[in-house]
Amino acid sequence: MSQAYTERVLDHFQNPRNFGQLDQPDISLEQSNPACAADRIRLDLRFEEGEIVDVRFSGQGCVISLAAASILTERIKGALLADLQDLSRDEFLEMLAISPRASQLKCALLAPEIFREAAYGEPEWPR
Amino acid sequence: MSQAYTERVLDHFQNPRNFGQLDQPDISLEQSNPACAADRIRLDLRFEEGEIVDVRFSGQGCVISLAAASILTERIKGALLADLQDLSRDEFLEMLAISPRASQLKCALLAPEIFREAAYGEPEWPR
Amino acid sequence: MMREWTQIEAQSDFPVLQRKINGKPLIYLDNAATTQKPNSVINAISDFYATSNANVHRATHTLGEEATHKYECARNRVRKLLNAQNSSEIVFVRSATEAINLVSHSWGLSNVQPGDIILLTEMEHHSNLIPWQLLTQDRGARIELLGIDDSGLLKMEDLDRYLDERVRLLAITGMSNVLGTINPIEEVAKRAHEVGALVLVDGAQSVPHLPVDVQALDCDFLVCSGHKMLGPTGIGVLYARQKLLREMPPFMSGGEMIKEVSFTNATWSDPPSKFEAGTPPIAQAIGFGAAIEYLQKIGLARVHEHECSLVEYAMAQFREIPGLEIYGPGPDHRGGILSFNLNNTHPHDLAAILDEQGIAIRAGHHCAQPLINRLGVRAMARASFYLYNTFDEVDRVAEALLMAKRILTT
Amino acid sequence: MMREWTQIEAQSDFPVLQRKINGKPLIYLDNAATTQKPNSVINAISDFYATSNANVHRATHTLGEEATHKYECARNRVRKLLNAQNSSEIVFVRSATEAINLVSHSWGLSNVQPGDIILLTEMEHHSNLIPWQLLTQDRGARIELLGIDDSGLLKMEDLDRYLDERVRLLAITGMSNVLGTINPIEEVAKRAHEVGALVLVDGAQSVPHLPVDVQALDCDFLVCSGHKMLGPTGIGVLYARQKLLREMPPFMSGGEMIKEVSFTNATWSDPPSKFEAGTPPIAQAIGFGAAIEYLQKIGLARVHEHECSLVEYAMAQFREIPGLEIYGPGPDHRGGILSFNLNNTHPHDLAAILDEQGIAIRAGHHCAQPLINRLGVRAMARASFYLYNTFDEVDRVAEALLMAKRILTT
Ligand SMILES: Cc1ncc(COP(=O)(O)O)c(C=O)c1O
Ligand SMILES: Cc1ncc(COP(=O)(O)O)c(C=O)c1O
Repeated sequence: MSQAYTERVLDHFQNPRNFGQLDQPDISLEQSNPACAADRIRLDLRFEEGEIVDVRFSGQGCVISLAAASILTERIKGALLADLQDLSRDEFLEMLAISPRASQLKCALLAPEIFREAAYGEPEWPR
Repeated sequence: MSQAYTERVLDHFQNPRNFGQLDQPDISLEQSNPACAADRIRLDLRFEEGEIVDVRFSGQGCVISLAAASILTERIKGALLADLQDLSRDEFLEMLAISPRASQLKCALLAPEIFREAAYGEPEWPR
Repeated sequence: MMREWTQIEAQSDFPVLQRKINGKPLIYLDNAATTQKPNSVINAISDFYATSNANVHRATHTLGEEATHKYECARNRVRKLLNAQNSSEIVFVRSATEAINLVSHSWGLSNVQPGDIILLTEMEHHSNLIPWQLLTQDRGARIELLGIDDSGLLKMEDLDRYLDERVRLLAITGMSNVLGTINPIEEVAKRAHEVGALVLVDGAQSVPHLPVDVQALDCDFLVCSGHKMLGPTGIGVLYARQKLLREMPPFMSGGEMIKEVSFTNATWSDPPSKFEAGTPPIAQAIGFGAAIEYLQKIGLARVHEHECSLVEYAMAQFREIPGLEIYGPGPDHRGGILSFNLNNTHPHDLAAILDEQGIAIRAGHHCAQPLINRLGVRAMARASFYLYNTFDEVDRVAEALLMAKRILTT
Repeated sequence: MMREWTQIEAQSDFPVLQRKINGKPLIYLDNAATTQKPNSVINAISDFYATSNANVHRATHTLGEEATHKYECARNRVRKLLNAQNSSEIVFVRSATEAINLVSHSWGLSNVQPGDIILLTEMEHHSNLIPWQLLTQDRGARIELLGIDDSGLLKMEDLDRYLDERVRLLAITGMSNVLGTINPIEEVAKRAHEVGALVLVDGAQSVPHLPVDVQALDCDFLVCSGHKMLGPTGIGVLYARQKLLREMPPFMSGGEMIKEVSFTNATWSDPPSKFEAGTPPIAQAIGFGAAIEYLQKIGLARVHEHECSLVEYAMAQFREIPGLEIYGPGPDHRGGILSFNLNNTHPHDLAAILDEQGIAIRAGHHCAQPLINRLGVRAMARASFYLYNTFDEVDRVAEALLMAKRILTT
C-alpha cells in the first residue's frame, strides 16, 4: 500500500463528497495551480448568518488536490466562518487531517486557498 | 635571489639598452598593456634592405616589460626581417631568452608584439 | 530482461546512485532536468577549492595563475567537445537559459528590426521561446513556428513556408526535452543560411547525449548547460562564431570585461571576456571540464547508442501496459527521453507513487507548456535516461507503473 | 610582533592555507578578489552532489524535494544574514555584478527617463559604474559622482550639491575595494530618500566583513557575492524591497519563472522566481548557506574587529618602510584593505616578488581604474585581509616588501 495514497485519500478521490456546483451560490471562485499541470478547482459556497450552509467543488486535478477538496467540503460544511478564520495554514491542514509531501503541498492547498480567498477575501493565512 | 628577477633581467631594467627614440624612424609604434596598469612602450625602427639597422624603445612599465624591450632591441638590431618573420611566439621568446611566469606573459610580450605589428603589419604570431 | 549488451558500467562512479529512497535503491530517471555527478567531477571542484582557489585573470600570484590556467583549460575542453575553431568562441555563463538571453539581448536588440521574423519550432523549451517573445515584442518583430507532425517530428515542409529574407534567426532545439525528437540540424541550418538567417541551436539536451560538432552543423550559436551533462550547476556555455562575438555589444557589464574605463566611458576587451563580466563561475567551469573528460572517455556516440537501446526497450515494455500512451517519434528519431500518460491517471500521482518505489521521474509541462497543449494534454510523465541507467531499471519502472495503475484506478 | 588578541583560530579550517608556495607557507592576502573556503563549505557542496542532487521546484521525487528544501533554506539563511523581512526579497544570481546588471536592466530601463540622474561615487568598482554608464547612455540620462577627499573619504557636502528630484538612484559601495573606506550608508540613504531617490548598496566588500542590516540601512537594493565571503564561485545575491521586485519586469526569461505560457505570450511567477530564469546555481546557493553559517558562528562584528586590528597593525608596520605610500583613510574609517605603492617600483613587480615568498597580494587597477587615476597613479599594490589572517603574516609581508625594495631599486 502507498504512503501518501492512503485508503482515505483514495476513497475521497474515487467517491468525491459534495462534488458539483450550487444553483445559487453566495460566492463561487475558481483557481488553478500552475505548479501542477494547470489543475483547476472551483468552490461554490452558501452562507447564512456566518455559517457555511452549503458547499460544492468541481474541477480537475491530481488525486491529492481532488481528495483535499472533497475532505475540505466535508469539514467546513456547517462550520462557522469565524471559527476557521484564525487558523494558520498548518492548523487548517491538520483539521483536514492531510499532510502532503513537500512537492504536493500546493496541490493539497489549492482548495483550502480558494476557500480562504472566497470566505475572507484574503489569500494569505494568518501567522 | 629572485627566480624571475634574475641579474640579467634586473641589469636590463636598470641599464636599458637602446633606450630613447630615433630621429627619423621608418616606423614608430606605441602600444599599451591594459592587463598591467596600462603600461606603454614605444618602438622606433629603421630598416635598410630588409635589415633592422637601428631600433630604440621608450615608455614605462614593470621590470619584465622594460627588460624584455631592452633585450629585444639588443637581439634584433642587425637582424634580417625575413629571418624573424616565421618564428612562433615561443621561438621568439626563446631567442630573447626570457621565460616569464604566466601572469607576466603579456608584459614580456608587449615589446615583441609591437615589433611584430610594426615590422610585418601582423599582430598574430605564426603557428 | 534482455541482455545488457551496451550497459556502461558506470553506476559505481556516481555516489548518489548508491542511495536508497524509501528503502528501495534509487532509479534516477530525471536526467533531462539535471544529471547526477561522478566522483571525478565532485573531486575536481573540491580539489580546486582545497588547493588552487583564487580569482582568475590579472592576478600575479601563484594561486591566481593556477586558477586562470585551470579555468582556461576547461574552456579549451569545451572547445574540443564542440569542435569550435577557437576557444575565444566559448563564453562561460550560468546556464543554457542565460546563453540564450545573452544572444536575445546582445545580438537581438542590435540586429532585429520591425517586421523581422524569429523562426522557432513548436517543440521549444520555455528558455528558447520566451526570450524571443520578449525580443520580438520589444522590436516590433514577430515569431513564426515550424510545426510538428503527430509523431512529434519537425514538419520539414514548413521550412518552405516560413524561410524567407525576413527571417533573421532560426532558433531550434537539437533534441526535444519532452518528445526526445532529434532534429536534423545540419539540413535545417543549410536551408536557413540560404535565406541569410542565422541559426541558434539549443543544445541543452543534444550536447549531453550525442556527438555535436558546431563546424559540421554549421550553426552560428549553440548553447548548453553543464548540470545536464554530469557537470555542476551554475555553468553553461554559449558558442558563437568569432565574427559574431566581435560585433555583438556586451550583455552584462562590470569587472574583467573592459579595456579602458573612465568615469564616463568604457571600451571592451576581446571575446570571450567581453561577455564574462564580473567574477565568472570558476570552480563550476573546472568541474564542467572534468565532466567533459568523463564523457569523452566513454565517447558520446556510445552514450547515445546506450540510451537508444534503453529507450527502445522501454517503449516496448511500456506498450504492454494497457492505457499507456507514449508521445513522440519512434526509436529511430529520438534520444533517451520518453514522455507518456496512463489514462485516467494524473502524471503527478504517477510520479509520487513511483517515488515510493525509489523511482525518480518527472511530471508536468516540462517547461514546454505550448507544446504539451499542442499535443492536447495538460501534463505528461517523463522518464529520461543517461549513461548510468540499465535495462533492469526499465523493468522495475514498468512494474511500478502497473502498480500505480492498480492503486489509482480501482 | 604584537599579541594576537583577536586572532581567530581559523587557519586549520581552510585546506588551501596548509599549502606551500615556492616552499614557503602561503600567506593569502587577496581576499578582496576572492576568499578561501573552509572545509564545511567544500563538504556542503560535495555532500549535496553525493546525496541530494536534483533540479529544484516542480519535481515530485524525493531528491527534487530535498534539493528544493536545501536551496530554499539557503535563501532563508541569506535573509537572516541581511535581516530582510521576507525571503522572497532574496534573488539568487551568479554574482554581485549580475545583481547590479539585473537592476540596471530591469528597474533601470523601465524607470530612468531622459534628464534623470544616477548618482555614484568616485570610489565605485567597475561593476557598479559601467552598468550605469550603459543605462544612462541608453536612456539619455546622466551620471553624477559624489567626490572623495584626499584621505579617501566620501565628501558628504557633495550630497547637498547633487541630491535633487532628478536623482532616480544613488548606487554606492558599502566598502571600497581599493581604499577600504567604509561609507556611512545609513546617513546617505536617508538623504537620498528625502529627494525620492532609491538607494542601491554594492555590498560586495561590506557584507563579507561587517554586520549589514538592510532594514537598519533602509536601502532599496543591496548586492553581494558568495565567493568573497567563504562561499563558492557562481553565486551572488540581489536583495530588493518586495514592492520593487513585484513591479520590476523580468531581466532574463526562460524556464521556472513563468505562470502560464503560450506560443505568443507568457505571464510571470512571483518574486523571487520571476528573476531566476532557468536552472539556478543550486549547489552554489547551498554552499553559500554553509559559508554564512560559518561566518555567523564567529560573528561578523568579531570578523570586522579582527580585520581592523590587522589593518591598523599593518599600517603601522608599512609606515616604517621608506618610500611606501598608503592610500585611503585612517584605521577608524576602513575595513581590512590596504592599497599602497613603494616608490620607484611597479606594483606588478612587488606582487611577483612577494609571491616568491609565498605571499599573495594583488597589483593593478583593482577594477576601479577611474578611482586609481583620480588618485594620480596608474596602479597600486593591495593587501586585503580576512578572518584567517594573522599579525605574524603582516610581519612577514613587511619583511618581504623590504626585500623587494632591495631587489628592485639597487
Ligand atoms: C531543451 C532545453 N533547453 C533549455 C533548457 C534550459 O536549461 P537550463 O535550465 O540549464 O538553463 C532545458 C532544460 O530543461 C532544456 O531541456
Ligand atoms: C566593491 C565591489 N563591487 C563589485 C564587485 C564585483 O563582484 P563580482 O566579481 O563577484 O561580481 C567587487 C569584486 O571585486 C567589488 O570589490
